[in-house]
Amino acid sequence: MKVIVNVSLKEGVLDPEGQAIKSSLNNLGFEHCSDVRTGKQIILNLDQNSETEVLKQAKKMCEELLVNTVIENYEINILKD
Amino acid sequence: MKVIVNVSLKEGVLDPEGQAIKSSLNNLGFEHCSDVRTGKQIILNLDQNSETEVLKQAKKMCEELLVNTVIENYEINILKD
Amino acid sequence: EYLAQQKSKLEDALEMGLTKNEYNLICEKIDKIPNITELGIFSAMFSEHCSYKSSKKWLKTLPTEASHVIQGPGENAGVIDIGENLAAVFKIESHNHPSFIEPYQGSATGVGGILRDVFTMGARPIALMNALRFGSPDQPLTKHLVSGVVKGIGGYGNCIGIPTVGGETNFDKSYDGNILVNAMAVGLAKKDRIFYSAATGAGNPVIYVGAKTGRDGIHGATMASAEFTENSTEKRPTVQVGDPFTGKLLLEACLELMNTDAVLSIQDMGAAGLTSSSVEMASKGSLGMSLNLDLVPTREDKMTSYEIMLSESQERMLMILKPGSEEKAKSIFDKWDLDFANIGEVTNTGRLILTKHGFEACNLPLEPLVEDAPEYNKPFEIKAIKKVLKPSDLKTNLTIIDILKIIFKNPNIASKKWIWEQYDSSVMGDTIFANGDSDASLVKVHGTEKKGSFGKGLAITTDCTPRYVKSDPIIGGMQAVCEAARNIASSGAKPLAITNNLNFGNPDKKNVMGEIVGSIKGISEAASYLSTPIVSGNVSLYNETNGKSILPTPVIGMVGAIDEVENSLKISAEPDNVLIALGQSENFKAGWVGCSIYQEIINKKYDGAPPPINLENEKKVIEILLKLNEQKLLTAAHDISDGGLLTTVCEMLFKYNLGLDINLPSNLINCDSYDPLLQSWCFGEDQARIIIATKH
Amino acid sequence: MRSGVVIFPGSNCDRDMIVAIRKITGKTPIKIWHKEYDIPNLDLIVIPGGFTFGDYLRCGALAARSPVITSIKNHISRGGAVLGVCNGFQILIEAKILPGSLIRNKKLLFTCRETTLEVQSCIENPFLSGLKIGECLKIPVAHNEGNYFAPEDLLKQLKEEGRIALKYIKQNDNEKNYNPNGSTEDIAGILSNNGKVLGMMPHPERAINNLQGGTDGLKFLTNCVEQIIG
Repeated sequence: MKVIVNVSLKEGVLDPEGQAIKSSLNNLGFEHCSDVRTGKQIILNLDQNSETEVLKQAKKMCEELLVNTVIENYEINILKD
Repeated sequence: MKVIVNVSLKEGVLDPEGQAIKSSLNNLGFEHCSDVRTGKQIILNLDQNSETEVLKQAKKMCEELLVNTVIENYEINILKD
Repeated sequence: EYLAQQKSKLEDALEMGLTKNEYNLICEKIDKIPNITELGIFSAMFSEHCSYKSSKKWLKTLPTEASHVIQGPGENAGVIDIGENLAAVFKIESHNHPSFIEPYQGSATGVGGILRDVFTMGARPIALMNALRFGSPDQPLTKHLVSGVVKGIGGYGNCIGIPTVGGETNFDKSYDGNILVNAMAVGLAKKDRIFYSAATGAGNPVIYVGAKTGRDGIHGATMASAEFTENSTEKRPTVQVGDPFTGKLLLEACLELMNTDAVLSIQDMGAAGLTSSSVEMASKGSLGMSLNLDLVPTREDKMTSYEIMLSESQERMLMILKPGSEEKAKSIFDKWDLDFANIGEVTNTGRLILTKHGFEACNLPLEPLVEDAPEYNKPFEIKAIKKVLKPSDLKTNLTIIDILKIIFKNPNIASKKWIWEQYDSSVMGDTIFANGDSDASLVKVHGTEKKGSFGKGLAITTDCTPRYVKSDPIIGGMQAVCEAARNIASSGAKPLAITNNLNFGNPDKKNVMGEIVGSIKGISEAASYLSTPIVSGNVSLYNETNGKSILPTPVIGMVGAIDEVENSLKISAEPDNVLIALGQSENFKAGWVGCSIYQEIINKKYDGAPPPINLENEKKVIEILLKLNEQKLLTAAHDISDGGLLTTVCEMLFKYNLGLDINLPSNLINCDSYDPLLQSWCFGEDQARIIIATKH
Repeated sequence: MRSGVVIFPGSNCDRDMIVAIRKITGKTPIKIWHKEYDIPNLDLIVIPGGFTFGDYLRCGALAARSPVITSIKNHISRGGAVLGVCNGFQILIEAKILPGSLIRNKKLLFTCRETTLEVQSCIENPFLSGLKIGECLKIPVAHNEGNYFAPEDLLKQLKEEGRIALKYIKQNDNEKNYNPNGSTEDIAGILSNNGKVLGMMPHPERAINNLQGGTDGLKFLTNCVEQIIG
């Protein structure tokens, strides 16, 4: 089963990459772009089929490794193919 | 209007980061994790309200700056809040 | 796999970059029609990158011997003796085409590849340099390529923990469609622990180590010398992806294994991956090799024998081990979390036999793959501008100060700090000079510290003046060697040996082939005279877009040695120093303005003959400098090159904000600032001159 | 002094730190492989710089899950001292031994250059106590993610508890970019609550002789050794 974890910076945490992308987009003529935030996407293949079990596992992985909970939020969504 | 751009490595392109995360997860006891792929998520605030216009702009931004089309794919989805 | 083992046709050969004659030669030499996999192996081995078919005839004329040379061209890297049972191992290689398509990965894999060429010889890499050439700076594409290449070099070098200590970055519109990324690595090994790639002993196990094989970079070798057309981007995704982390593990695992007696021979899987490594190892040992491709660790499924043999996945090595030592070797690679697979054995059949799914995917004699690669003698015409420009030919209303300001705004001379500050130049703790402290980068030889001295040092530089080579290939070739030797000497070290990266356009054009032949002639003459032989190198041809070739760019990478690094010389003069121009004639007549930066400022083009080379003076100025330095009489030294005497002097004064009172030659004293003769004294680019700073 | 240097896959400044410590103490620190659970009783453990696990996911994230971290935590609970330099500092943060986080340099570029550090007044600790408050040290940096970030409340706590050890400082007024990465309040290094663990981005082991950028690093490390032996 495929799980997608989206990791994004918490509000108030400086996002230098987002600011740099915003300014270069503006320089390229995209004035309508007022803000840019960057984040990570981690796509996991878990060899389990019970959705609750997969969700529990993914959550545990995020807390233990994938996310720096001091400055990052995360959301988990399971791909139903 | 908020737009989310998900950027991921093309099939077959080596993802060293994904492999390092996978082996670390396995060492932490998550044996069910058989593969990990990493990607970027870019959240754009565009001060426009016509959806087609926003989509066109976002696509142009991806081609010109946000995505390395040599080794990366991208998908654009618009957040309707 | 079924398709890969089908008989090939002429179209397949043409599609793989082989000519009709080459295809017929192959069929004749192996007296059968090769299948697709076999043809792919031939196309890689006969590519320009692996066979040097258009330049081999002339490369043979290069001097490669001297008492201090342990291993010349033909191995993964050159090896020279630097005393105290130590050897310097070094090479330069180009990743021009991949870096144009994907700048970050192209340059990163260039660094990874050149490092593997060095540590495959048993040497721990201790320094990285890079010679970069881009199109005109005002092009948006140039900005994108520069930032991508610099990030790629830093990304790989910094992560694997080897200091990037110097190099050069130049801009010229001739590189708009074809940038040049030449990476050089220098390593250190014990003189009696050098490893070579020739296979030994039939029956010995052939071991594959490192990352898994994927489909990246297939046709990298043939692409390396493929001319770019308008839609070169459709050659994607053939760009290899580098993983510096696995690179570091492979480096440590291989060096750890080479400390044991398990390794008989070893070769890096570079361009053409498993093909070039297996063929070269077997043919050098005049033996054979049989491999079972099912055992090759792959990261993508259903890979055919063709794809496995031509894949250019990075961070992989091929080794031949002493029978019985496989377990011990495997434990080292397990510790470093790397794949270790016994994929076959050495044979004495003189043939390369590959099996896949139990079928014979390839059965070729090795000899034609290496010996019968064509050696072309393409027609050439060496065109040299003979017109000698006199100072009075250049009229200007610019004063000396105006010109100086323009020179220091020239992207080829202005400070590149914004580039090299992105490189870790001090990791490993042995860097003495990096990026502009001195005319050459200088790295301490770890472990040679003695009482009262920090020990030996290796000086490294890369040099080339393409505009000179364009005007006169022979003089341009000589000048590149002489400037490199002067730069090494100006850091206090003795010039020892050369690795060269010959970057040229399309050799099928007579004038381009003339540039190749001419510059090789010049390089040979200067290298023999200064006894700095060529011990390794690389050739990159077909650097051409829409019929326009790049400036001829034969880059000279040179290594020198100094016994005590405390006696090294930087370029910055100190307060109350006296500056002396060694090699500057007493009675000044005229400065050489032809083909100079100064001429380009005045005429907006270079059209005069380049400054002549007097090899005897070049040798003398180096000897005098080193003798003065031995007697500890010097504080600093700086070689006069682009921009002439005044530019060189300014570069010596910047660091400590110093000034200089200059006493002009008597015949210039009452000239005004516009006087062409005085300006030729300031900006003329006569060769064989070094400015020294001294208190005595 | 009994000292050890931890080596992870991807560490690349381990040898530099070993050379520096041997130059000061005359004894070679032991090498600690990242998979070792039990390590001998030591006075000082150093986690050197590098790109452990390729800096993948987050700098130090994967290394912070290696077995050796447990033995380092035991060493700390026994009162042992730990110095984390550059990547070592990132690992100490990911292992939650030191608070806050290290994010990408403000200018998004790797930067390798000289910086000047100012010793701050801080709690009793075996790293800075022998140096004068306000003393300046010229020590080089070489990193991509050295931008120390502490939320408001943590910053207040660090100040109150005197745990900010080192700050980047300008040598003259017109030196604009004295701070190489844009860290909160120019922080270059912080201490744990018992003062026994110091994490710092600059590399003292790269400033140990006059031929290569000065000896302030030697002064810093020598002082650490003297304080630890006590």
